[in-house]
Amino acid sequence: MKKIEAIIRPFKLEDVHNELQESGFGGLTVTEVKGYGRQKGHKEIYRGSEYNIEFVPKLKIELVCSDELLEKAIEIIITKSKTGEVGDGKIFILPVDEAIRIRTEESGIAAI
Amino acid sequence: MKKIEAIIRPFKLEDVHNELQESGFGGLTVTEVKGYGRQKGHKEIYRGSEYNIEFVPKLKIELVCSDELLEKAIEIIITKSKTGEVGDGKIFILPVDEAIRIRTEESGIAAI
Amino acid sequence: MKKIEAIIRPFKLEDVHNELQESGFGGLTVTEVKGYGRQKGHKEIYRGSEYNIEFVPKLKIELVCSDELLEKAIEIIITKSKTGEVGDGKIFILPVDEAIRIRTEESGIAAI
Amino acid sequence: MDTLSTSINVISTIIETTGTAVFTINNLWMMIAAGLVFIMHLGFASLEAGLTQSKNTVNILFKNSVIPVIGLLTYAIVGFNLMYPGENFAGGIFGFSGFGLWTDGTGLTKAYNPGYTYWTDFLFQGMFAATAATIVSGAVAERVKLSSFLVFSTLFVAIGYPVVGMWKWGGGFLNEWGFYDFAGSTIVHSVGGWGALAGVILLGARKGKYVDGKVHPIPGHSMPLATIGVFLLWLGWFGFNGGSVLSADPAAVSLVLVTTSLAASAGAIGAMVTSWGYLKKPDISMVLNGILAGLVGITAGADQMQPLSACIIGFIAGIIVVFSVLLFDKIKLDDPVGALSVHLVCGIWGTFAVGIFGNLAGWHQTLIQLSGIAIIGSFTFTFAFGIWLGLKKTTGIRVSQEEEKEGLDIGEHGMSAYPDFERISQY
Amino acid sequence: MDTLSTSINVISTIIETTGTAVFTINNLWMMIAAGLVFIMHLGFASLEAGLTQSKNTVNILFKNSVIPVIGLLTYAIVGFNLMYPGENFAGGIFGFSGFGLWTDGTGLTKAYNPGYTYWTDFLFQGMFAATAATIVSGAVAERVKLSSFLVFSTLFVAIGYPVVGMWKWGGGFLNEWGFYDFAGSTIVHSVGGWGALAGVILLGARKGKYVDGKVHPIPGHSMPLATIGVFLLWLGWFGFNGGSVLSADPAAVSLVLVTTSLAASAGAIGAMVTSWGYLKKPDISMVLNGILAGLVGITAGADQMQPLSACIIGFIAGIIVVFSVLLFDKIKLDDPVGALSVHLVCGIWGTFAVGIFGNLAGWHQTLIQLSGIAIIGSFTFTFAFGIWLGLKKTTGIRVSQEEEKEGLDIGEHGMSAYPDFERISQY
Amino acid sequence: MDTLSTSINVISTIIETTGTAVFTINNLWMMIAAGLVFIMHLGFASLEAGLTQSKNTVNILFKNSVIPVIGLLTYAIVGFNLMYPGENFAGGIFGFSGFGLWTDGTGLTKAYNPGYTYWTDFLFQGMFAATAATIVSGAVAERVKLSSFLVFSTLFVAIGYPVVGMWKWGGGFLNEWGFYDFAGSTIVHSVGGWGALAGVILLGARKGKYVDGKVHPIPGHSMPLATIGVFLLWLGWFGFNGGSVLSADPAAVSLVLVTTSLAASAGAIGAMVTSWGYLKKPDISMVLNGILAGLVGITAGADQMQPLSACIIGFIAGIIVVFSVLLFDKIKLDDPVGALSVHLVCGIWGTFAVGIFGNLAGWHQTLIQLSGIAIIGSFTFTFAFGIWLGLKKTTGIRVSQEEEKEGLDIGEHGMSAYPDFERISQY
Ligand SMILES: Nc1ncnc2c1ncn2[C@@H]1O[C@H](COP(=O)(O)OP(=O)(O)O)[C@@H](O)[C@H]1O
Ligand SMILES: Nc1ncnc2c1ncn2[C@@H]1O[C@H](COP(=O)(O)OP(=O)(O)O)[C@@H](O)[C@H]1O
Ligand SMILES: Nc1ncnc2c1ncn2[C@@H]1O[C@H](COP(=O)(O)OP(=O)(O)O)[C@@H](O)[C@H]1O
Repeated sequence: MKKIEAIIRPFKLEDVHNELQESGFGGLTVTEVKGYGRQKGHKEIYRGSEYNIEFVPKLKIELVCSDELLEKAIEIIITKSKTGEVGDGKIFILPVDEAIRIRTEESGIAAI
Repeated sequence: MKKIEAIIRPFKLEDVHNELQESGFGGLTVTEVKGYGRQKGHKEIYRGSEYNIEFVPKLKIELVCSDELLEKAIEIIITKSKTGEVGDGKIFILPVDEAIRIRTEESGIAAI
Repeated sequence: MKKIEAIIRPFKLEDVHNELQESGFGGLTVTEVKGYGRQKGHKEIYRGSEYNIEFVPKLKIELVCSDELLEKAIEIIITKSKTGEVGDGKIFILPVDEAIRIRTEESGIAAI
Repeated sequence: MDTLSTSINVISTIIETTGTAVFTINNLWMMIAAGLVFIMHLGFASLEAGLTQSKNTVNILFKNSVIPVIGLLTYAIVGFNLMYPGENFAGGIFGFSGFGLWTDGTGLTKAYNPGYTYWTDFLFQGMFAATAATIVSGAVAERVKLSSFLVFSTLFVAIGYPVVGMWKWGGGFLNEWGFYDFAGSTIVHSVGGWGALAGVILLGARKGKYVDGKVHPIPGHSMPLATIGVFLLWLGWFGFNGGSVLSADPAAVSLVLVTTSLAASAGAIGAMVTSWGYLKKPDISMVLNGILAGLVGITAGADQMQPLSACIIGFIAGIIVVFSVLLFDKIKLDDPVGALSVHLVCGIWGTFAVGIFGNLAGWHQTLIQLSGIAIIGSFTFTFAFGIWLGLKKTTGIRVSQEEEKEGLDIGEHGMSAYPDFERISQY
Repeated sequence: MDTLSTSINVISTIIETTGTAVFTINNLWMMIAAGLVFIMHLGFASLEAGLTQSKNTVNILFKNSVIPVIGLLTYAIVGFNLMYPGENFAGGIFGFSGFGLWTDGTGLTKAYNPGYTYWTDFLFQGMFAATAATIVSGAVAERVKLSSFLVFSTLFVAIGYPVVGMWKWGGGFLNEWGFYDFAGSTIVHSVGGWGALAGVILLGARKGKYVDGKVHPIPGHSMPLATIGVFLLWLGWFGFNGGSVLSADPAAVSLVLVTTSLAASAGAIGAMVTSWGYLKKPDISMVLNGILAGLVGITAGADQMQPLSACIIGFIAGIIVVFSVLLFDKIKLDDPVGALSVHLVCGIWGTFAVGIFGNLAGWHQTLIQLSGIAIIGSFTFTFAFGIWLGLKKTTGIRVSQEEEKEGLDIGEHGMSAYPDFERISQY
Repeated sequence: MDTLSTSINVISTIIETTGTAVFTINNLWMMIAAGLVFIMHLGFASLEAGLTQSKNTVNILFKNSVIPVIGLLTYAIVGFNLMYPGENFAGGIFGFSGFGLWTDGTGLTKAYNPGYTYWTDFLFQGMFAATAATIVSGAVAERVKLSSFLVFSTLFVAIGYPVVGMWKWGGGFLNEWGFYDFAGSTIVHSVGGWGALAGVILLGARKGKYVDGKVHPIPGHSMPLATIGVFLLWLGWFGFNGGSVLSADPAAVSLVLVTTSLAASAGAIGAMVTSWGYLKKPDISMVLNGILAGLVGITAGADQMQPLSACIIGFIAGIIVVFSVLLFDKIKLDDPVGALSVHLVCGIWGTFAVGIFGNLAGWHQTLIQLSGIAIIGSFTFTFAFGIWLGLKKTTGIRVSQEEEKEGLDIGEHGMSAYPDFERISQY
């Protein structure tokens, strides 16, 4: 099992999520994060003084899936969240030792 | 060392946290997340039009512990956060290479 | 590749971030979290009754980097976020299988 | 003779005009006072929303928007005529002079009343009426079923309040006895408080408030909203008390405004000193309640007090309100906004204080005051308890546990008060 | 003879003083009314901010702070003299009596007007003027370019509104025809509504509002702000309608305040019943709009109605507003705050209602009312459409898609309304 | 003889009644003006809370709730009698007529004053008094120790303000010299500003505001709150300036309201143009400050100006306020809400402007104005500096660094203003 952590642009969530859902990925978890990278933040001005908001709002999608489905999930995320502009974000793949569904205590692939 | 990532219902945090604490788990980190899964969100209505809030508020608990204590932690989380209804959440176990306590620069088990 | 997850005090972010940036770490992701540990929360009082806010606001920094740069990143984070008081936080190192830049679909070290 | 008749004509015109001028001023003040009492509804809405959780905000705002509206409409239909049934019912306990509003020219001049027209009278009294129901809304917040609350409020404001009001202000038996309640410490505030008490008892506490015998505070979600509410209430009280003079009489109104403001100020200090000293921290929610406590406390005798008495009454009210909040929590009567302490307890205190301070002070008056408090309390509590109980047995008065947890905004209204903001899950 | 002359002297002094007293009261009420209309601008600011997204809040507040300011200044420079050009232009369609404000002693006594001084007149009318432009601001919110909006508003309030106002209130041709619009259902509210309609058509809907033929609601970010706004508007309407009596006449003003408040109440109930019954949930934003609908609806005939008619007019307005909101969404005219439904549609309804309810009811009046509605509508819509179109062709009227997504606060102002709070990304 | 004596009786009754009518109107306006000035305290509370961080909101609200309360009470005990010690002290620099409030029948008729009763007088003046202390509260926000601030405010409002006020309004030496300050550009606003300046100097800047010689803005947490505050202040100024006529005189009051509103409008435009042109973005906080700048600027001469002069004074004030904010930042005097720029600087500007615009303009007057500004400034600054210094040396005036970082809400009050919302850690 693998865990996909994808940092994407917030407004892309809907597309990514819909496509994942249609392709049978039944669950995911989303977190509001702030990112720093090549995409620069913006300037704000307050009472005559400028300052930088260096961090850009992003969403982190966490999706645990079986090794077989990994490629497909990655492909969907890339296709649906790419704009081609700096700041599209990253996908990180992490190994997962185990997954458990709290409700049923099932574990492994059955849990996700 | 392992990292437990548990997605649970927000109002279960208190129980889980208390029990973990009493059983000697001295630290954890909590994040507000939104989840999508079998549990459906709710409908809202605004000015005559309905729309779906597809994501459900959840909390993510992150807990790093030694391999020996893993079972116990998992058991506590399951016991204390289960309601038996859809939406109870998941537990994911991830391998951890290293842990460091910033204050003391201790590492390994001593750090957690 | 490794993923560093560092739980730090919120007001230390600026220092850590600046130093990382100057040392050539081009990206990172930050999340608002709440932590429980040895550092105790504070008491609040409302209409005559006291209660504990047990969780302390912290920030989680996520930084994926190559194995070679890992030491350096850790050192920077420790140096810049240490105060020596309880509550400075932890650094966890997790293995990463793969990283992909959505915009270019590059993967591996090139992606980060 | 010719000059004489001319001059008589001229003089009577002048007298007429002068009279009109005074009448116009009086009426103007009473209309403004009605507007000020209206603004109290926004004050209540803000205060109650601020002192409750953000998941119940739409619900609170909804109730507080709909109550003045129901209050005005039912007052137009029955309330006004129940409360002021006319001289035929003087000294009585119940009267009614028919449905609806109507007047001919007689209602529009000083013949009707030297202070206001029929319309102004209705408007001022109608704005008052709804405040009693609004007081209930805060105490039962965060768990009461919307539809049942609306039924309760409608009956309470359409029947309960005007019937009690008639006993004193409508010329009923308490008035004949000499019971004194200038602007409604008892008739408005305690009446609201008794209605609230009945509701709180029958509803039970919010889930999670009292766990294992310990009070577990549920903090209000916005102190700015609460503060805005209290300032607007204070402002509105200028009309509530000042308008109760029923004319723009300079001496009377200005004294009333001074006693009102000083009592509010002393109430704030009383609550501040008590919460800082006894609870160790200067709690803003207590200071805000202290201001209201002072205002409610002075309301019964605002025109009978000198500044110093007003300060004492207010200061004591400010101390009372803090201990009262603690006490209600001790006996597990869960009142999210402190309405019982502010309106019921300080309403009683203020009415009682008329017997011990000011122009009317004396044993005899004190006894009458206590009788009035007791009679009105018993009736109103019974009346309200009856309605709440009837509703509990039929449609139910409390939302499901599920809904309470998720919030009444989603449950009752299917919407959220702050959809753009990340909220902290209750932990 | 000596006594006689003395007594004549005395008497004339008395008459003088009495007259002054009445004049002073009238003028006092009109100044207070001006203050109440002023407070409507805060009402609009709060309501519009509350019903839009938090990423556009600075922008909304900015517009609503600057509009009354521009309104007052342009009204001082040209508007007042365009709208009230004097008797020379009676029955006409356009008049102008020169730039700026100026008066000598004649403007300061009851010789100018028994109800107010020249200065009071300007202030009351000036506060009115800006409301028309404020109505537009809500409808075009969340996508309009700030600079273009300010240009539009300036022209609209400096020229459009006073020209139309002159037709009726300035003694122009509609006045001669017998068109009746007491306080501006048409002249203020519909005028604002037509200006908004032109803008909404030319701007197009907010991105994401109508996707694949489905309405995708974009909820407002703060229900407390919206509620505060509506209560303040209701309060302000005491001055808007009550001040339109143009004196403190007790009978007339108090009737107007009663009809105004009852219509607002009935509007709330109408909208509540409709949204609860038809849409299945009691929607607070609809109830708030219902209150405003009732207020706008009664405005044209507030002095001509009895309480019952006022209730009916308000109740119908409350029903209309709900269906109107649904209808505008169906035809994809995107109005974030419901300004078209409240001000345009209910403004028309209220003006029309003068022909069917109250003292003036009758076929003849109905026809005149409809003519007035049509003439003013055609002119204002054309005028506004022309300006918006001119701006669209030159400087553009809509912000970039990028900016709309990120929010106008950052885009236009480089700042954020709530920098301390974590906001939820739109998903 | 019989008719004559009758008619004399009749006539004197009439004169009496007419006089009473005028007195009643005047007094009514003054009471309303007191209510409007009261509402300014809510305006200050909202504005100051909106322009500071959410971690200090309870603290700001607490201070702004307690200050008017302390102001009223101390004014009742000593302030009123210090400021208006009576004719014995005419032309003097200090007077006192004893503790507390008291009057017999003479204080309740036009014999006391043609414009108001003794009670109204106290209430209006008392509401004024507290504003000076409120001005300080914004400037020292986010770092001042609560208890020390309360001590300072009490002394400042109980002694500092009334002593200065006596010099002019109490008939003291500045009044004899011919110093003109209609409603308090200097006596209220600059006095508050000087008190603030002393505090700001002794407190030092908030941590993180000036780093390595660069200004690091600390944005206010809620622009809607700030906007609500400014609108309420503008409304309140109707009473602040309008009430300073001390009667309802139609000509004088209506002129004052017009000059006040136009100056506010021109101030907004001045600040908008400056911030848009010079700082490149239309900054709402500057426009809001511009409105206040215009209001403060016109306050000294509101009754002496024609509309055009009022606009010029306001416009210049709007420009001044923007540059003044930049300047104070340059010299590292950290004023979170811009109180120094608005109240101190524009208060001086407005007082000075009386010498160059309007009825009193002239060299002689200009010199007197400057003297007044200088004398009052020196005294107030010294007085305030003394108190702040005394407190600094004893109890301390600044919270710990730790507490400043975490916020004064938790530190001083043990509670949070927005417990339900996820807040962004400062980065
Ligand atoms: N090394 C990294 N570790 C963790 N997150 C990163 C890293 N680099 C970038 N990110 C995240 O990815 C986001 C997008 O990166 P950025 O460099 O702006 O654009 P792009 O991915 O298109 O090159 C950042 O805002 C940040 O949240
Ligand atoms: N594959 C997944 N990857 C990451 N998170 C998931 C995944 N599936 C479910 N979740 C999280 O677990 C939560 C609960 O899942 P759900 O399917 O609703 O209920 P249950 O776990 O009881 O079957 C979701 O809201 C989501 O946050
Ligand atoms: N076992 C753990 N797993 C995950 N996070 C932890 C763990 N222990 C501590 N933390 C996080 O680290 C933060 C700091 O820990 P704490 O024990 O308070 O101080 P210190 O690290 O200085 O000993 C906590 O607030 C929590 O967020």
